[in-house]
Amino acid sequence: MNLDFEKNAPEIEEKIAELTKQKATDPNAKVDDQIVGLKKELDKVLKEAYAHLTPWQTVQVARHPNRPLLRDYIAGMCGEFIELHGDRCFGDDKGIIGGFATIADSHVMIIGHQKGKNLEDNVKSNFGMATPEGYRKALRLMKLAEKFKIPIITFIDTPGAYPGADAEARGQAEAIARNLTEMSQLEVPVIVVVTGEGGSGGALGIGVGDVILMLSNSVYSVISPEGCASILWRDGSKAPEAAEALKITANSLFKLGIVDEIIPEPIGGAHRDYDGTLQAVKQALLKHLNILRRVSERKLVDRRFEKYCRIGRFKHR
Amino acid sequence: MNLDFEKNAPEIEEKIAELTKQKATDPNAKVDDQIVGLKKELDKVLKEAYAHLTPWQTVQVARHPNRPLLRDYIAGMCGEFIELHGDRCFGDDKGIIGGFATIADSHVMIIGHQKGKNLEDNVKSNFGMATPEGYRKALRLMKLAEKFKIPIITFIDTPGAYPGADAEARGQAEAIARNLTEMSQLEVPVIVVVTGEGGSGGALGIGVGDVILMLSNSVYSVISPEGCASILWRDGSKAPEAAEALKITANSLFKLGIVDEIIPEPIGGAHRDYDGTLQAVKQALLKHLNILRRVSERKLVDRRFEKYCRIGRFKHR
Amino acid sequence: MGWFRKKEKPQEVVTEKKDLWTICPSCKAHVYKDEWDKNFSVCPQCNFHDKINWKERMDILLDPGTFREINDNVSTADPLEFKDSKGSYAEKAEATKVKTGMKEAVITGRGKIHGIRVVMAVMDFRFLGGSLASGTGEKILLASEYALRHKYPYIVVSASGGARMHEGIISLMQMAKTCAGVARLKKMGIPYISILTDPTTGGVSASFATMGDINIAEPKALIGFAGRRVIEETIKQKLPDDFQTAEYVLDHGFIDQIVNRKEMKNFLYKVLRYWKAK
Amino acid sequence: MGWFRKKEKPQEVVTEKKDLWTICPSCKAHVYKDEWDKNFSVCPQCNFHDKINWKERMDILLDPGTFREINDNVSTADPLEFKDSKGSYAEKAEATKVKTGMKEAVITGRGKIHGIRVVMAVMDFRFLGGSLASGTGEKILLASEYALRHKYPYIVVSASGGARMHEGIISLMQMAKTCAGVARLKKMGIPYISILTDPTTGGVSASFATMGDINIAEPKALIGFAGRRVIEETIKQKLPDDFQTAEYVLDHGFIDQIVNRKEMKNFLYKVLRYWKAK
Ligand SMILES: [Zn+2]
Ligand SMILES: [Zn+2]
Repeated sequence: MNLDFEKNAPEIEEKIAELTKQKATDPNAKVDDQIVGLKKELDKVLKEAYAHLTPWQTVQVARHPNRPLLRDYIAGMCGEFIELHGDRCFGDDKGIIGGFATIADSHVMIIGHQKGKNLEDNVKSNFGMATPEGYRKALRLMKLAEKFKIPIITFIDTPGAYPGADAEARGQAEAIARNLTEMSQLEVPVIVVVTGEGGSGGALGIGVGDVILMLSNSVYSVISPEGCASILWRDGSKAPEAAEALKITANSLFKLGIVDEIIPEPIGGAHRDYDGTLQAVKQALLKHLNILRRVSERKLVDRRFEKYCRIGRFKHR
Repeated sequence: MNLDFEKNAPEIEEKIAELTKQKATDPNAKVDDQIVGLKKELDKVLKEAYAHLTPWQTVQVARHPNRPLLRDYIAGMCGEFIELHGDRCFGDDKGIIGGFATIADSHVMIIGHQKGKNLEDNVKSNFGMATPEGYRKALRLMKLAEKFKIPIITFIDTPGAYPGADAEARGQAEAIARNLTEMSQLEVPVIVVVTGEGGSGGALGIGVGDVILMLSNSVYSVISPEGCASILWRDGSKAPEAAEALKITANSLFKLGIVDEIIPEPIGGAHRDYDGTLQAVKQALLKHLNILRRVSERKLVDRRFEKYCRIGRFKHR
Repeated sequence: MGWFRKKEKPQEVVTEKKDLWTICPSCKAHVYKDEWDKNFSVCPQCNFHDKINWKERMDILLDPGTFREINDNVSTADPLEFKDSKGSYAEKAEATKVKTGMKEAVITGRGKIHGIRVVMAVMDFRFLGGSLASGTGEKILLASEYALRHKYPYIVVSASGGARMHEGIISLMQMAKTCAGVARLKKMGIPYISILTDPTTGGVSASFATMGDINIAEPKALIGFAGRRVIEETIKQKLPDDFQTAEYVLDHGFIDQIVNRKEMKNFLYKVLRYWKAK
Repeated sequence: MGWFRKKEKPQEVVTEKKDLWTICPSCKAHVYKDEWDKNFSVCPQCNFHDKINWKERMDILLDPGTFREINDNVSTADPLEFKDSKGSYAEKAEATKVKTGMKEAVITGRGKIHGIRVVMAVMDFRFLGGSLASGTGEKILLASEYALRHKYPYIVVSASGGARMHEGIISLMQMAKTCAGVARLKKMGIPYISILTDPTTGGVSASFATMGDINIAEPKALIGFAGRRVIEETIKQKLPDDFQTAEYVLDHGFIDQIVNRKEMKNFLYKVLRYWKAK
């Protein structure tokens, strides 16, 4: 997928790839200087392109099909991952996965949305739109983490909760509400990372935590820009305007006090540099795990409650 | 349904009904003495017939289609009944019903199996065989009772948990197991009354309590006599033998220490005298409510645990 | 039944003095306005439950003269300085305030139900579709905290299309905030009863409205998470008429009972008497 | 791999000295007995997991020499003095004891998994189909209480057709009794891991076996409540082949993972290291 604001970056990348290939077949090819030059140029182009993304452009980056997904983070960040399945009630959603994991020396429970890399996976996981079973599995694993006294890390990347008739029948609303209610009382640290799309209630359903982190090109919104535009502008094509108005970028949300820390992505976005992205997320998580580890259970719950109390509390006459 | 061991009782009842009708149309009919005489005879016949029921005959009485069902008990015993629906997860089973109820001055939560009086109701309630949703609704209501700090009374009358493919898919085993686990820790009194058929795990799934009461002609068994006969005798028609061997009557179970009190049914069985039966159950419940009311929450749970620990604890070398 | 004020009932605009009839939106029956009002805006022909405003709801549920509003200073905020094609949210909110006489989409306070003290929050659909936003969430939370402090049962009557887009993420977070309040009631054993009226959807159904110890719905109320059109687009199929009705939701296990409006107060009273934990 | 004793492996009756092959019951492959044994009675061709006895299970899961049995005095009881057409339960139980060298269908004790102390209960299908009865229930409960006292994780390996009819209601009540033990572990934060092997059905699936903090199953294990024939009679339909397999149950949300026998010990070790509550 090409992003138009990236200007000639894809062409430069192509050229670099070509020269690198040439070098590989003919080690004597005199292309090193050219490659170095092109890389410098690419950096410059990308830096400029990403320095002033509009919110709508950010949405495109956040939804980029090559953006790292939860299983990429796990593979790159975690020493081990023991996936745990099922909601103990109806099924095992593929749109939310979870399990025990180690990050450096820390034992944690990782839970998050899982989009697919290809159509087949996307069909299985409903394009990362979770069903009630997904939210109920998530809650079960959180309760397990609480019993085992290990921190919980949730990864948010979803267009929203799955809007299917069966999901409604089995209580999509109840499942999300239950999570919001129970997560507020969890007696272990909960760190939330928004890595791509933070789609409304479907995101928040695993997103109540002590610390909310956000990748610099991710978004988080009460409604998709398209949805908002079609309701308030009566014109879905006004999504860029809606994206602007809704203040859905990491910077805006940081200013609004919703996000506690922005994790900067490598030059050119997370989809260009998995390793750089994963390392940045890993370091941020380790930092906050270390801080939260020292807070007592009681204080964690109290502080989390106060944190959410403050959101939308304004002075009135 | 005629029970052969009742001998000529149905004929006498018919005659009494006839004479009573005659009297109603012709107030001067000289039938009073005859009616009194017949009633005496009926009492004698029934007393004899029910004095020495075999276990298999008791099974027939326990399954009698005219036996009072949970809604009969509620209508006759309770000042009010506020039915509460749903498992908050998948559905609302009609095979287990429940809600707030008053018995005399006591506020309680009543939960129990509900067979149907006719085919239509029986189809709705699977002939009193509950689905996972039924057990999950039951548990939800028990937790509500615990929050409201009111005693729980469960009524058992089921051939067993519903053995359908869908019930398996949605975790019949898990639902029952969850109830056994959670009921052992409920911090309010739990009184269990077996009013008809106590069918295996489907009965026990709402049957863990502080006091277990049993109507004198009800049964309670690990497996149906037919099922046991077809496995161990390799012949379903040996159900009478199996019923005998399984020790499933109230008397046997009292001797085994499983049942704490037997509630005697009126002469000729519960299906002959609803009011007498309901009053007997009501008085027994009020008595035990009154006793359990004085026990602290902690002690209730401890005692309940010890009660179940003792079952099947025998001296070994 | 002197608790009505006509000006608070926009669906019955009196155009002329002789306009004495209400036409039921459901069965099209012509009903004397007076009869309609006396019947709590419920159609006597088909039991259609019309939307009512917060004042009417309080009057129906609470003992006369017992309602005391709390946190009436909380008003809309405009954290995003939101503007759409039709103008600014601030202006829209202001106009709504003038029209409704309310400062936010919910009114909270304490009162009595046949003598039992309760804390009530009543959403009003007239105020921007009863949408959940900073002020709404704040009041619903503050009321639950009030209930917690005083150990009074908490009753919320929902009527909402969901989160208010104009306050963006702040609106979304009110779902978590209100649920955090509910969690504290649960933990401390304070009853929380949720009454779902037409409509209770989106972010409100996915937060406090479905979390009652007891969930009650009015007949035929629309209750669901996603909108019908979105679902139909997703599954490429027409949905049945009863989809997302209170009756449907009851059948799927999420509602304890459907209660007629005129029986609601007694139902609440009866249920609250079972709470012995105080 | 010297932990086998042939006499404890009835499915491999050695009829002649030269009978060196095991025929896989699933894929009919001929496998050298030695290879079969070294592979933990798992078919190297099709991954069929054969039933194994308690000793084999303990040897697979526990560090060598660490197992210490507890409550080995608990034996079958005959509270009903049960007799059927084929004779008395007492005689049947006695014969089973002689045949298996066990006193009940479960063996309990403590041991270590790569150094981590645990309490184990292992059911043995050879003993009256691994049925749950007074002695089984008592040992499973006592082991959970032992785990509770010592704050050791509790691991139960199920292999059972369900409750034992011959002890009637006493057997049924063991479901409640064992679950009461599980509830106390939950309350005190002690991990409880349930391993479901072929078969885990009836009263065992409907009690402790499905209540693990983590439920693990062996591949293809039969797991369910009601019997296939009963269900087919109820719904008047043939059930699909995979019905009530571990894979089916995983898909329906009741199992955390299906783990191969040879990886089970490491899996347990890895999982137990996440328990920080001690
Ligand atoms: Zn009408
Ligand atoms: Zn094989």
